Amino acid sequence: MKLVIAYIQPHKLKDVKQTLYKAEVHKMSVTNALGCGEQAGYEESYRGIKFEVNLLKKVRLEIAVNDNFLDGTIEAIIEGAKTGNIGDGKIFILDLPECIRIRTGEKGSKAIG
Amino acid sequence: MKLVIAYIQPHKLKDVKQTLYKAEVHKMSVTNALGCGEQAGYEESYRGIKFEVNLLKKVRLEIAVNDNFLDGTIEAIIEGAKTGNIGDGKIFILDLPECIRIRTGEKGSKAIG
Amino acid sequence: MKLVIAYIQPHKLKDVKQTLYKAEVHKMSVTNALGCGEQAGYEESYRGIKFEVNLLKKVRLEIAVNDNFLDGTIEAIIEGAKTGNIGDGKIFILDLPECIRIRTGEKGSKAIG
Amino acid sequence: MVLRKNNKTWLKFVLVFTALMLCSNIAFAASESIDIETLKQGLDTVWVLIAAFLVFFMQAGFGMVEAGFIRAKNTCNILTKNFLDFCMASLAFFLVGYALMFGDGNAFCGTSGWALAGLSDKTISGIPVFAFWLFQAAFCGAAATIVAGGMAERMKFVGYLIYSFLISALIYPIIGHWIWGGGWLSDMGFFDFAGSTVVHTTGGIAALIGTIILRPREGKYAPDGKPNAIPAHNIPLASLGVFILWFGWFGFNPGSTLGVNNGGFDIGRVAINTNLAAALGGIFAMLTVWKKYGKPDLSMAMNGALAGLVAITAPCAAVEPWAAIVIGAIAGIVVVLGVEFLDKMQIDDPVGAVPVHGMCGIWGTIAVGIFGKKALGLANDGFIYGGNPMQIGIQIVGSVATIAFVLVSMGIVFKLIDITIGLRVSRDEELRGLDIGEHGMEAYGGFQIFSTS
Amino acid sequence: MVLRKNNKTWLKFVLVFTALMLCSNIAFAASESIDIETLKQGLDTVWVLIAAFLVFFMQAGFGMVEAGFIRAKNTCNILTKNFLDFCMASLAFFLVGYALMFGDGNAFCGTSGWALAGLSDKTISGIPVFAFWLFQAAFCGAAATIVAGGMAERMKFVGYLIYSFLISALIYPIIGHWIWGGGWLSDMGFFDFAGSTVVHTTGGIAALIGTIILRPREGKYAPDGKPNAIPAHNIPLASLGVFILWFGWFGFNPGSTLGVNNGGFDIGRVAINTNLAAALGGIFAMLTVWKKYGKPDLSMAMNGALAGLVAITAPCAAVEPWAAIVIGAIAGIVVVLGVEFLDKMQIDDPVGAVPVHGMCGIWGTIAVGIFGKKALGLANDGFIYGGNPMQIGIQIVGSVATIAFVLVSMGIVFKLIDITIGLRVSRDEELRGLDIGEHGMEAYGGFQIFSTS
Amino acid sequence: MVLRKNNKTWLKFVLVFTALMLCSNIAFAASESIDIETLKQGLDTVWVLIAAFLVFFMQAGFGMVEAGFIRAKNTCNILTKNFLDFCMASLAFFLVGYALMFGDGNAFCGTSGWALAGLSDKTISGIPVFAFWLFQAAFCGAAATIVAGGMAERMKFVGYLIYSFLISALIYPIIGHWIWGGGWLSDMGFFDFAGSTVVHTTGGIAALIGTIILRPREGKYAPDGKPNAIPAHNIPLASLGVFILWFGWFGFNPGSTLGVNNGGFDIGRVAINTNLAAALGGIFAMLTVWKKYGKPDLSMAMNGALAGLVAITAPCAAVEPWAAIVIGAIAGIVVVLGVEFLDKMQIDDPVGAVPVHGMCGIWGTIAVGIFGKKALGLANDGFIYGGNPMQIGIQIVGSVATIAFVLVSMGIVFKLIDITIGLRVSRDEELRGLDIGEHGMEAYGGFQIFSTS
Ligand SMILES: Nc1ncnc2c1ncn2[C@@H]1O[C@H](COP(=O)(O)OP(=O)(O)O)[C@@H](O)[C@H]1O
Ligand SMILES: Nc1ncnc2c1ncn2[C@@H]1O[C@H](COP(=O)(O)OP(=O)(O)O)[C@@H](O)[C@H]1O
Ligand SMILES: Nc1ncnc2c1ncn2[C@@H]1O[C@H](COP(=O)(O)OP(=O)(O)O)[C@@H](O)[C@H]1O
Repeated sequence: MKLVIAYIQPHKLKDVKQTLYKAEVHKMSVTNALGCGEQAGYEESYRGIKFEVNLLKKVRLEIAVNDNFLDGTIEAIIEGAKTGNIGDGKIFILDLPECIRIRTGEKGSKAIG
Repeated sequence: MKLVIAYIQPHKLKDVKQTLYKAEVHKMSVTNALGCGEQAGYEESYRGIKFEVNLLKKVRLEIAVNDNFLDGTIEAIIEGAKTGNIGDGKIFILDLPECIRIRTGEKGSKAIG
Repeated sequence: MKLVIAYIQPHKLKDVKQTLYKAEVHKMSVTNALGCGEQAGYEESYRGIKFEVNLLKKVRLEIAVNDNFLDGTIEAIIEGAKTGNIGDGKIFILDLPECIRIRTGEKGSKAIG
Repeated sequence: MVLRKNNKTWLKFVLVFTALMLCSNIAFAASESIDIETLKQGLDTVWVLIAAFLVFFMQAGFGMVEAGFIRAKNTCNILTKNFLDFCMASLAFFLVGYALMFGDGNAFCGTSGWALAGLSDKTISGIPVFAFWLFQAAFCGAAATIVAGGMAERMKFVGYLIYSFLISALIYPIIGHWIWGGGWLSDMGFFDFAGSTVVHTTGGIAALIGTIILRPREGKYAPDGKPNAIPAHNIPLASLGVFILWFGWFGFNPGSTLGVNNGGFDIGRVAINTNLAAALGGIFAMLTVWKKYGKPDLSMAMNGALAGLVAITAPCAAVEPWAAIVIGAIAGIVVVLGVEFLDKMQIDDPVGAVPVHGMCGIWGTIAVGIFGKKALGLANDGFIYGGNPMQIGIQIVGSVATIAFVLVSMGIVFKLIDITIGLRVSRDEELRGLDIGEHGMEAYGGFQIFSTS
Repeated sequence: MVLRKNNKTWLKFVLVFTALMLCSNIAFAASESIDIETLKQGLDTVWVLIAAFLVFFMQAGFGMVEAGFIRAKNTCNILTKNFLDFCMASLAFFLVGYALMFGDGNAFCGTSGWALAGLSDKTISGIPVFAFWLFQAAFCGAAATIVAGGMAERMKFVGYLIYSFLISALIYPIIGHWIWGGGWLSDMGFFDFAGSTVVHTTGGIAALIGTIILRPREGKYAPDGKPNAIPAHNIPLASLGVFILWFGWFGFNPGSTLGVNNGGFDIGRVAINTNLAAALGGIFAMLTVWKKYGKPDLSMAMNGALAGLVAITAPCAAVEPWAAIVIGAIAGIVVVLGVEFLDKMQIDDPVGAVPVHGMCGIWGTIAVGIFGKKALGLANDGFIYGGNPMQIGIQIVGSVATIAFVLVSMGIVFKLIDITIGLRVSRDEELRGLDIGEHGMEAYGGFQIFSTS
Repeated sequence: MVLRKNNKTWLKFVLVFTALMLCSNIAFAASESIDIETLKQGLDTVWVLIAAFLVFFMQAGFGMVEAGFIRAKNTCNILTKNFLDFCMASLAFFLVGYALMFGDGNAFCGTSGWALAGLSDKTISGIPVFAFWLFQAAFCGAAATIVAGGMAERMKFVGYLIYSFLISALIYPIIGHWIWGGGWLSDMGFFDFAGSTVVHTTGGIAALIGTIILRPREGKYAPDGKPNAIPAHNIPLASLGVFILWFGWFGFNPGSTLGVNNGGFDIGRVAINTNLAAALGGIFAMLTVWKKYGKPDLSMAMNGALAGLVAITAPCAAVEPWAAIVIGAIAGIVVVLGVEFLDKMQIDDPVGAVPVHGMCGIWGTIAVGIFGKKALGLANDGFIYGGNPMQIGIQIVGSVATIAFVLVSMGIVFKLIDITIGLRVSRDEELRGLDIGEHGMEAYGGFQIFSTS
């Protein structure tokens, strides 16, 4: 099993959810994040003081998948999130040794989906 | 060492904290998350437009534990979070090769607790 | 590749960002978190009821780095975040088997930075 | 300068009259009286209407205080209740309430003037009925909305709509008739200048019986009875609400003079007393909570100011400023002890509606009997002026009668709603928040909010 | 007691006059008239100014409603627009607008009184020009700001500044002249007591043409035309805004009497009608949305109250309270259907400016012809009193003329802005939010907010 | 129609008098004078009280602006300060302040009327003392609360309570006595119609000395002196606050006529000038910040409107509208440069209290000497009318005297507080936020808020 972590542009969340559904990935967790990457920040100014904002708003997806779903999941995220512009985001993949469904106590592969 | 990630119902946080304390797990990190799982979403309607909300409010726990604490931690989470209903949540367990306490620079097992 | 997760005091974020820049680590993701650690909580009281707050505000950093950057990153975090007081925070290090840049599809080490 | 019509009329009159004078030597100096009379009435009407606008604006204050003091997940719900209860009150008080309250009738209730039909154009105090109605309707709305806060975070919306129609159409007007509409309490010499009893005791006691029937919020009391804190989600909103209420109270109390008589002396007295009681309520609630719990809790200080305002509402026209200071200060203490007492009794009143409006409404009503002055319009001098307990007695009778009537009538209303359509939402809905369950929307779209409590 | 100067003058007068009397036996009873006249004017001025303050305060209401109903990321932008359009309106209406609207001129516009120069001290209604100006300037600001909501979340700030100067300097005043400044519509017997047409139809139709030219927000309509919900980010703010607007409307409508005549009877009527229409608008919008979509949506109920207020604005002085109830209730239904209709037409109006101000402004204008009474100042009795369609006809002419003029003139203004400096921000700026792009700041520093929609 | 008591009195009088007339042929036409006199007084009182309510409401405006402009973690603290300073001011100004300010005494301060005891019922301007007190107490509260903003996010709560009692009881009233209470400055011909000096310079300079003594917030200035931005946490709240302040200023300035004389002409002038100066202040601050920093910063535009309001407060009754435009526009520029200047001096004033109230208070005071007109009540014509610098000189004397007195007296007060109980919270408490440290509660329970700055 793998744990996929993806950072995407916030307004792309809707698209990514749709491509994931098409890839039959229905479970995921979403959090708000601020990200610093290749994408240039922007300048704000408040009461006469300018300052660089380089922590940009991102959305963080966390998706646990069985190994056979991994490629589909990655492709779906890329399909939904990619525009070709800097700031599109990044995907990290971790090994996931164990997964447990709280309600039933089921473990492993069958607990994921 | 392991890193335990658990998604639970927000209103169960208090209970889970209590069962964790009983299992002598006192350290944890909590974030807000939105989750999409087996639990059905609900419909909202705004100004005459209905829409499905399927990202439900969840709480994400992140707990680093030494291996001998792992089982106790998992049991405690399940005890605190389980109601038997869909939406109770899920636990993911990752390997945690290293852990450092910033204040002292201590590493490994003794830095965790 | 490694995934570094660090919990630090919120007001130390600025310093840590600076020390990371000095260590040539420019990419990171930041989220808000509540943490329960060695640091004592504090008491709030609302309308005549006192209650202990032991989930303190923390900032969570997530930084994916190539192995040769790992030590520099950790040192930078410690340099920026350490005050010697309880509550300074903790660093967790996970293995990161894969990393993908959404924009280009690049994978592995060259996708990280 | 352009002459307006009525002036022209008057001009004609003067000419005719001057001619008459030349003949008869009778100086009919009253010639202008009609004009002054009308002008006076105009000023009275403007005054009462502006006061009515301010009292209306209190609705916003109630909404912001109630919303600010509860959790984010129930915010739309309380705001919808607060918004619609004023709408319902407007309708109910137009169709039925005004007639029951101010129509000619018996000692118990009025029986004429349904939908304002068949009333004379002016009220007894001399202002147009339409203007007077607006002032009174705003009062009625205030009484209705007090309950929303006490029963917040768990009461069904439909039930609330029904409740709010009934209290505005029937219960509030009947009590109002007793005290302000020529009913039995006013005959007795009961004095409630601007509504410590009529509005606040009514609303506060209705909230009390309602919240008892409804039972506490999920998680408010631990199995061993220890109360848990359920912190406010938006203190700035609540703070704004308190200022709006205080501001509106300058319409509530001073406006209850129903006119500008005596060169504004009465209004001035009411206004200064209102302000001093509020200020002292705030200070003493803060000091009390600081002493008892170690920190100056803003939510309590704000409740204290409201408590002072509620308490001074009955006596404001009949006491000296120093007495307003005392009345407000005591109200500030009462409200803190009241919140504590309710928690001990496991009566869950999220915003403090019962201590503020109920308890301090009673306190203010009785304070009339202690600090009031005959020279300022009371039937008897208050207790401290010569030790006559007569007025205290009368005030207690009025307060007790109101409490009893509200407990019984509202108890029946809430029980009936409970039995028929249900008073309380399901546990699941309560946990997720009434905004989603009852209204299918959220108050703060996009904001990340912990809904862990 | 200290005697004020004018009283002393009067005293002298009385002494002289009494002496005269003793000689000639001529009682010159008019001696005091000047005093009463001045007092009356003082009361009128105070009334109109207080009303002006209330109408000014509506600006805050508009700001909070508009800000509350959109997404957090565009909040600074709408608030800046709302804030500066009032500033611009103050300047433009001082320099140019007032002269066009109330200056002597022809049937189309006024042509004198630029920067208030060369006007007589008092207006026709007898109050000082400076006071009258403030009242009218606040109205002008209201008309201007309506548009901000309809074009929210995508319109450039510079373009908005230019627009707001032009509507306040030229377009609003010209329509105002037709109806209130002695222009061709007022000559026809067109009746718009407080501005359903002058203010609200103007603002609403300007918002309509603006939002059509601007096209919908990114993501509002799916490629297949299905609308997506873009939920409000701060319902308490919007709710507060609605209360402020309702409160301010008590200046808007009752203040349009421009004085305290007839002992305040007119004002009382206007006030009760205003309140009843608002309440019924709220109730019926809620019922309609509840029936159609299954939930009582607060945002719609609030729009409903505003709809009722807009609709009663024209007829408020000329109808009975029961008619106000009917007019408000219908407005509540109209606004819900209107929102639905616009979504069907893919016209993206984030806050409902067009249904509320445009559609219900028209409805209110026509309602005059249906429910108005000749005895209350109308040229003809309304349709239901004897079936005479005359007044309806006149009202339709006025409404259509206004709509046509606004569509054409504002269409040109927006198109010109579009061609020259651009009306709409870039897609990227829209996605990130106008607060950052246009103002380089955020509305809620530190708050974690999802900007996923 | 029911006759009210005073009318009956009058009726009797008329009958007697008519009888007299028939005998003696002496028309005593003054018979009605008392009535008009009383009515006039009633109108004056109502006007001043409504103005007082509006000025009171400014307290909410100050609270929202100050809270909105700082960080979320210190919100409860500033709101508690803002709330309690008005409560303290009410008490202090009742017990001591009013006597010092308006009691009979010497050129430096009043020495009679403690707790309003022993005063005649009416003030010199003819309205009841109680009403006049409320108006003045609201002013006193405004002066006190200005300081909260300048010293925000680091000043201890206990110290603030003490400060607010002292300024309301002693310092503000003494300056008030000099200028409004018959003291030495008013004897000199110093003109401050509604308080640019009395209220705003006092508050602004107190904030200046306070914030200097307190030193900047943790992290505000980098070691090299470069200022860091500490962005506002709730711009909608601040925006609402500005509107409330502007609204309340219509009580502040026009209400300072203390009566409705001259048919309302004076009030009208004050009102239009107030509005124009605010609008132009907003526009010019926006333009200035736009030009200097590239973006139209709403927080500065809002400060600009307040700056315009502060500046017009002294001259509003004595200048023409065009001058109000100039005064407001300059204030808008001054405030932006002032904010910049303070940052250069490393004086950390989180909300701009010093530039807005201090600098523009001074500017407005001097503007009287430039643009004022003798015909409108000034001792001398302003500089532009004939080049006489006399009034400018007098204005400068008054401004400098006030500044000096405040610097010294408030400097002592703050230093004493600092030495005894401490003026500033600990660094840890500041980092975590004063809400938790001082009040043990949070402003936005449940919301996820970054507290990284
Ligand atoms: N090495 C990293 N560690 C942690 N987060 C990262 C890393 N690189 C990128 N991110 C996250 O991904 C987001 C997008 O990165 P960005 O550099 O803009 O993408 P790209 O270079 O592919 O266009 C960043 O804002 C950040 O949140
Ligand atoms: N495969 C997954 N990947 C990431 N998060 C998941 C996954 N499955 C479940 N979750 C998280 O756990 C929460 C609870 O899941 P749910 O399906 O409701 O639990 P259950 O099926 O055990 O009743 C979800 O809302 C989501 O946040
Ligand atoms: N075992 C753990 N699991 C998860 N998070 C932890 C753990 N230990 C510490 N943390 C996080 O780190 C933060 C700082 O911990 P703390 O105990 O205060 O540090 P220290 O002991 O080094 O002074 C905590 O608030 C929590 O968010």
